[in-house]
Amino acid sequence: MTAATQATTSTAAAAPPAVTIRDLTIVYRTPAGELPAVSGVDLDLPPGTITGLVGESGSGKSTLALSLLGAVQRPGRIAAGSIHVDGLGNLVELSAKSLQEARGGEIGYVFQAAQNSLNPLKTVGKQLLDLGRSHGVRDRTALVRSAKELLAGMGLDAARVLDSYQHELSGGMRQRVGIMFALVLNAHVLVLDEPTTALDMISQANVLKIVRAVHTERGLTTLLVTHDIGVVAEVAERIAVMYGGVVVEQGETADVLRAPKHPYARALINAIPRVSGDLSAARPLPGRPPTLGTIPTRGCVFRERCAVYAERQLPACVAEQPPLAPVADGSGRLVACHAVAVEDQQATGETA
Amino acid sequence: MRRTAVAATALALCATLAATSCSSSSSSSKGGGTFTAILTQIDSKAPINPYNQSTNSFRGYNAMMLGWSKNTATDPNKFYPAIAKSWELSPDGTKLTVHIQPNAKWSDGKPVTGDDLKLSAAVAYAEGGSAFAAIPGTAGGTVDVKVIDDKTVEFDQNATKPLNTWFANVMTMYVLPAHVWSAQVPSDIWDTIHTALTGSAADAKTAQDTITALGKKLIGWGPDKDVSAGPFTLTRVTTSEALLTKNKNFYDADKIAPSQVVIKNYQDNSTIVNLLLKGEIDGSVYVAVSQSQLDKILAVKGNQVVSGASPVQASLVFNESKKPFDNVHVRRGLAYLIDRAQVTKVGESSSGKASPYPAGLTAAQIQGWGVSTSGLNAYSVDTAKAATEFQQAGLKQAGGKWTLPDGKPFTVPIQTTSDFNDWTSGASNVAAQLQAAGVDAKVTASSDYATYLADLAAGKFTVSWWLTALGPSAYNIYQRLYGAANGWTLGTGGGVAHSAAGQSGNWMGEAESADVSGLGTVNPGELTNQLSQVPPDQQKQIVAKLAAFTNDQVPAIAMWDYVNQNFVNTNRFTGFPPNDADVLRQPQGVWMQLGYIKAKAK
Amino acid sequence: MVTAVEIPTGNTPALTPARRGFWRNLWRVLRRKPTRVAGAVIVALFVVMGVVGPFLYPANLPTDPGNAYAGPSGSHLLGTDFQGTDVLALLVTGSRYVLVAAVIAAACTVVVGTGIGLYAGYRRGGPDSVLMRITDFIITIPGLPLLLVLSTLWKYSNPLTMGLVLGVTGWGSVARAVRSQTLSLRERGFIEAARGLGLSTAHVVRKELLPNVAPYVAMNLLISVTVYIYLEVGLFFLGVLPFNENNWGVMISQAVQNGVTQTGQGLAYLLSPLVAILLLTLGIVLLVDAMDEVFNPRLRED
Amino acid sequence: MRNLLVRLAGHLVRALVMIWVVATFTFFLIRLMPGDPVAAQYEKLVQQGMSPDAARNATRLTYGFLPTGSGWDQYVHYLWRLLHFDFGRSTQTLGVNASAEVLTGAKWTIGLVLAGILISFALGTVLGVIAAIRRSSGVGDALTITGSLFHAIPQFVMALVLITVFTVIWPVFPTDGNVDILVDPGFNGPYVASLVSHASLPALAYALSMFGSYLLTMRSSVISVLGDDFVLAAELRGLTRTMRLRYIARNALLPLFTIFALTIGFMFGGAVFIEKAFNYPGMGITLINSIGHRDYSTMNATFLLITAAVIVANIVADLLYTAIDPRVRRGGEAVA
Repeated sequence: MTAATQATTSTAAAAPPAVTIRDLTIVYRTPAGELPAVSGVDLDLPPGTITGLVGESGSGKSTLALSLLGAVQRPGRIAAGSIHVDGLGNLVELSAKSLQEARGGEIGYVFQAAQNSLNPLKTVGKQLLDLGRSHGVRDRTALVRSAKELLAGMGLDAARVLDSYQHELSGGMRQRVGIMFALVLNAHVLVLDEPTTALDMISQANVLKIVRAVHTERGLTTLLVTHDIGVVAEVAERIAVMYGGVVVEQGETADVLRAPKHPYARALINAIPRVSGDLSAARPLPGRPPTLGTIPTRGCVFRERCAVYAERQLPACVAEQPPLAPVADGSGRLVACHAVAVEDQQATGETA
Repeated sequence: MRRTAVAATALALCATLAATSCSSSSSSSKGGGTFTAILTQIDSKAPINPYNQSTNSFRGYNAMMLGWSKNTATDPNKFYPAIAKSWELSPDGTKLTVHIQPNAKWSDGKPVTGDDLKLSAAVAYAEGGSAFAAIPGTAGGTVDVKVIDDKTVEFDQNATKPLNTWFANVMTMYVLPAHVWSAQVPSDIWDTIHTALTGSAADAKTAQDTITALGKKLIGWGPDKDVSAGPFTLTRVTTSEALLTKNKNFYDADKIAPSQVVIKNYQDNSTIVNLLLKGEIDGSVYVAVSQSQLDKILAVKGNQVVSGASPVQASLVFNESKKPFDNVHVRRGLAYLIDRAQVTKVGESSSGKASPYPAGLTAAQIQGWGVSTSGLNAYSVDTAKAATEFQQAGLKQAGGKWTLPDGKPFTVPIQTTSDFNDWTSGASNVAAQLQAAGVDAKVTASSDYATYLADLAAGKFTVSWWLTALGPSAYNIYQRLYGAANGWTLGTGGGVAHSAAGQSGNWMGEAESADVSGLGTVNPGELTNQLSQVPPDQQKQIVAKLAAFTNDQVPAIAMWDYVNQNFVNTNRFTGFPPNDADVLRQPQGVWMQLGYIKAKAK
Repeated sequence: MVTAVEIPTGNTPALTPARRGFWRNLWRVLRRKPTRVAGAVIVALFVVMGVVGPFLYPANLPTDPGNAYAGPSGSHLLGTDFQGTDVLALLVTGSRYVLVAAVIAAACTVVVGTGIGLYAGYRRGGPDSVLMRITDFIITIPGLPLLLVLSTLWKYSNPLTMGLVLGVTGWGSVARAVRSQTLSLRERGFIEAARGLGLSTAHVVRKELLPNVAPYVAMNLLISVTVYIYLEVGLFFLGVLPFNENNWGVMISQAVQNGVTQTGQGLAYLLSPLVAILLLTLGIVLLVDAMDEVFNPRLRED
Repeated sequence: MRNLLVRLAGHLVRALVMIWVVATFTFFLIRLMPGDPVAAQYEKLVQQGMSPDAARNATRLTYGFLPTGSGWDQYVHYLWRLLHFDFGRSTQTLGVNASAEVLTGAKWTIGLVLAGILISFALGTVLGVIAAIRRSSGVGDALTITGSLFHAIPQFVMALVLITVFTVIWPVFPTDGNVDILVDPGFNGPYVASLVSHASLPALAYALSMFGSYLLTMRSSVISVLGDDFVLAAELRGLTRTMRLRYIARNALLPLFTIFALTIGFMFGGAVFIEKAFNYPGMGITLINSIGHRDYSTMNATFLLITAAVIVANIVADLLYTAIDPRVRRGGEAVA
């Protein structure tokens, strides 16, 4: 298993934009008051990289992905923070009109449950034209041509696909159509939400290959949201692990996968049975992932399932959520864990 | 009112369509002479054929008879002239000579002739005119029709079995245009009729079958375009209205004021009442309304009631095959308990009058036949007398409740039908009154009239409503109580035979005869049958006897006499007949022919 | 090669929330809006009226023959009818027939419809197609005209027969809906899974299928009650039903036939049963609204 | 296209079987009815003042139009005639074809029902969309409750209310019938205006009693479509609001076709109430009259026609559904 991560910055296209998320908090209105789904998240998508965002369902990763398009669905709303995209500015402050233009324009989104992302009553071609009309594209022939190029590039019979309805396409084909829709208007930021879920192995591999290819060709900044660490390992240069609405660890994919620091990241990665390894070595994570209502409001969000806490019972874990801080090894990795911070201090203390 | 309503809603459309066409049509209908009437049934699918019960041939308007019956209580043979200007009946009553109106013309300009009458008689044989039965030896049947000249026709009755009703039955024959109908009737029809009446048994049978088949074919037929000898011709008909236009060729056209007549369908009581409340009806047939409706209707400008006696009475009849209702004391006791005035007030307040005596006759008939009321019991409410009667029947009173001799509760189910509101309301009032008097009465209703009649015929009732005193002829009146429904059927020899309760259509189940003090043993069925055969003075005696018998035996408790209540409106027309005029029992088309109804001076 | 690993997800289908704590849920949802509480109270009042009402007037109804078509007054709170009977008394005593017949009809519809739908959907194949053809027949044959004919055949002497006849003609759509729901549960593997575990048919039907169609059935029961009240009263209004006891339909029919709509006299007599029916409907509609939210969280407000 | 034809053929076979079943059922049911058409006619005539003799004569011919022979013979004969579209002769309008009797009424009923459906469909779907989109606001609540209430108000009550308001209190509409007899028939302004003004109230009664169910169905359908992924996908692709609403509306309308067919059946059945209340001479009135007169042929014909209308409505709805939904129209075979 290799992480193919040549971060080749495309020279042909304009420089890929950087995306900077700062202190982002997204809350949902519930009968029990407003509850945070994402709280105080800082995340950088360096230009031209593929960043993998992993976590269990309910970790807030999909909400975070939607916020990149300014499309958090009601009853949720962005309560605080900023999302800065080069060339667009702070998304949180954009007008509805500019947001609508940015979606599908500068920022492409490939949908989670890919199989249902198309209007079942219209052909792909018709929906393409709708897309063009919504974005004020004058030159329809050019639009269709670039769509066909994209589709052909992904190994599809472009003319036939454009004349098809959703139910006539297989899962893998639909996902490629989804990618076409995300990129046909020359988006530079691509958000992929669970792009491979519910696909068979071969389709998964194909889709990932395509993702990597278009990312490179078109010079994109890509965020790949998934619960599947294997997928991240395959395509992403960077990885961010989310739990309970906060990013708990962030860094180079290879580093994190080799030596996860945060107890949750560790548990997550240990839960993967290795192809070559011993099955019994794979240990599932105990307990249930938190939901909106059960995220601890004070202290570390992971505390209740944390093996380290269970062992060491640090008072800080109960008192406050640890900040996402650089670890001492200088790898640029960020981890949000009191225990790690203590170890680091001890380590620096020892070396000092 | 209604015209303005239509115009108001039409306004918006007119503005966009053509203003001229709108105004022209409303002026055409104004004209001054549209008379709006109500008839019981209009059916746009029906043929213009007076013999069909759903017909677009309306008596007195575009359907004419030889004469118009005055429907007098005692003499059914009194007629006003119609197509027949005059007539002579031979002293033995078997030969009738009819003289056609000299000016009578069909609406297409052809004169009405003797041939028209002859063909009309032939159609009557096929379709079932009362005096025209193609069966040999029928009592009161016509045996021949002779055209004496263009305007004179002679009718002959079966001289061996003459009936006093024959004359009236011939006079009520519909007159049809021969030049329209003859294509539908075989040219040898009269040969067939004669064969049917006088031929050998086998030939007669064949001839009768031919005539029956012809009748079946003719009944659904009618000309496409109306040809009428009456004051109006049919212009068009919708499912709820018919439009008739004045026939300029009518022999008395001068008397006819309206230039057109709109006849509304009496489909539904509330619709009619609505129209009356809007003052849109110039002349109605009998309409049943509640007292509050009546008050409202009469408050509308121009609305008036013209009323006369009607030979119809609503009675509660007993199923005497059920115990204890076979006991005359029970029936009398119940009669003493019911306040008929109150029942009438609840059931038929405006167009009913409480019957003064339960005697099978309406108040008007009692008067008309000269029945002495001194001998009649009015059965005024009297709980003491009721108790005496009940006790005589062996009923017992316990805790205010009457029970049967064996101690079981004495229950009186009163059968009614949801179809008739007056009966239903009346029945619930009777039940309430009886309950108050300690008799366990309740109302049960059949879903519709057809079911009701079937329930009655099957004896599935105890006490039920029944129309009695249906005149005008005396035979008809008592035939309702002592006819087939009570077991008396006409035998072959002209006499009657009585069959037991539950057999041969006997659902009232009365005994064949009863002893009545002062009258002796009376067989009411036989007496009734005699009424059709004897001359008027003898009829009077029989009627008196039957009235006394009925009053004593109480096979039915008469609740109310219907009042023939015609609503008229004097805003557009005047000159309506006075109250109690005999013409009230004919449609308004006949009123006009007889010189009533004049356009109001503007 | 990518090794697909599913993080254990707590993704449960939104199918089963009704199974636990239905009453608690209902109460919670009811409390959310005062209108819903009002609905429940209205329905409860009518139930009490139907049960207790007739006992309040054991003997003859108070009647005042000289005072027909009276308006509301101290002595007659809702006025009097065409023969001076107290309308309130008529209304109260007449409630039982209407309510009992409608409830029986609704129960009949729901029981027959659910039974047939479940069985057809569960068994599939031959029994399914036979039952569905019968269902089609029931749905296709025009209900009201059928009732019109039946009304001449039957003696609707008591609410039981009335209810049964109404119910027998109306179960078609419930059966069809329950069947398709059963089929879709099948598709989701519910049944196969349960049978794979060696559970008996009865168990599968009772524990797996029934609870899942229960919400639909329960709401249908309530809605059917209103539908049948109307049908019943409508038949009386048309005047095609024979009647043996006083009920709301007879009141309306008599009021209309006595010309209340034209004269306006005795309006209270006509309006009382109409308003009673509308009020009951409103109550049921509000209650169904609440049940809808309990059963279909998707419709739940944010 | 082939798909469509196969579907149509299947429908037709099933429709024929259903019509046979209903024909058989009604044939025997109707013969179980108590009451004898002649007796009913006779008593009605007598009640109208005809003398018993005349009434007896007048009803004599009716016997000639009553079926004879054993029940089985009658049934076979009846089916044989049905094959030739011969519904027998009416005994109510003696000697006239029952089919003519029924078709005359049907023409008016169909007009009303269509008008009612169009109005209620337009009103119901538009309000349903609003109720769905505003479902968490007072407007949405009010619309939903109104829809449920109107859905629940029976047709005859609606008719009574409309009659009282618009013909008694504020008399702007005619009360009865289908057209003013005094207006010359034909395609001219006054005649059309008269038709419209007569049909307005009954059509409104249909519409008001029907739009509730369209509203409620549309509302839940829209809510369900709003939760569909493609709606969010469309938003995330930056489709304009109008475009998205169009997507939603078209998808949400699909389930309405099913209830559309049911509605038509319901309306034909309910014609009895509305036509009776407005005295509008449609099939409902024909049916009531034929039952009252025990006019077996007409009753049978009416039943069959209503059934056929329901079946045809179902077929049309299904075909429309097929035409609109590509998943049905173009089968499920994938491209590659």
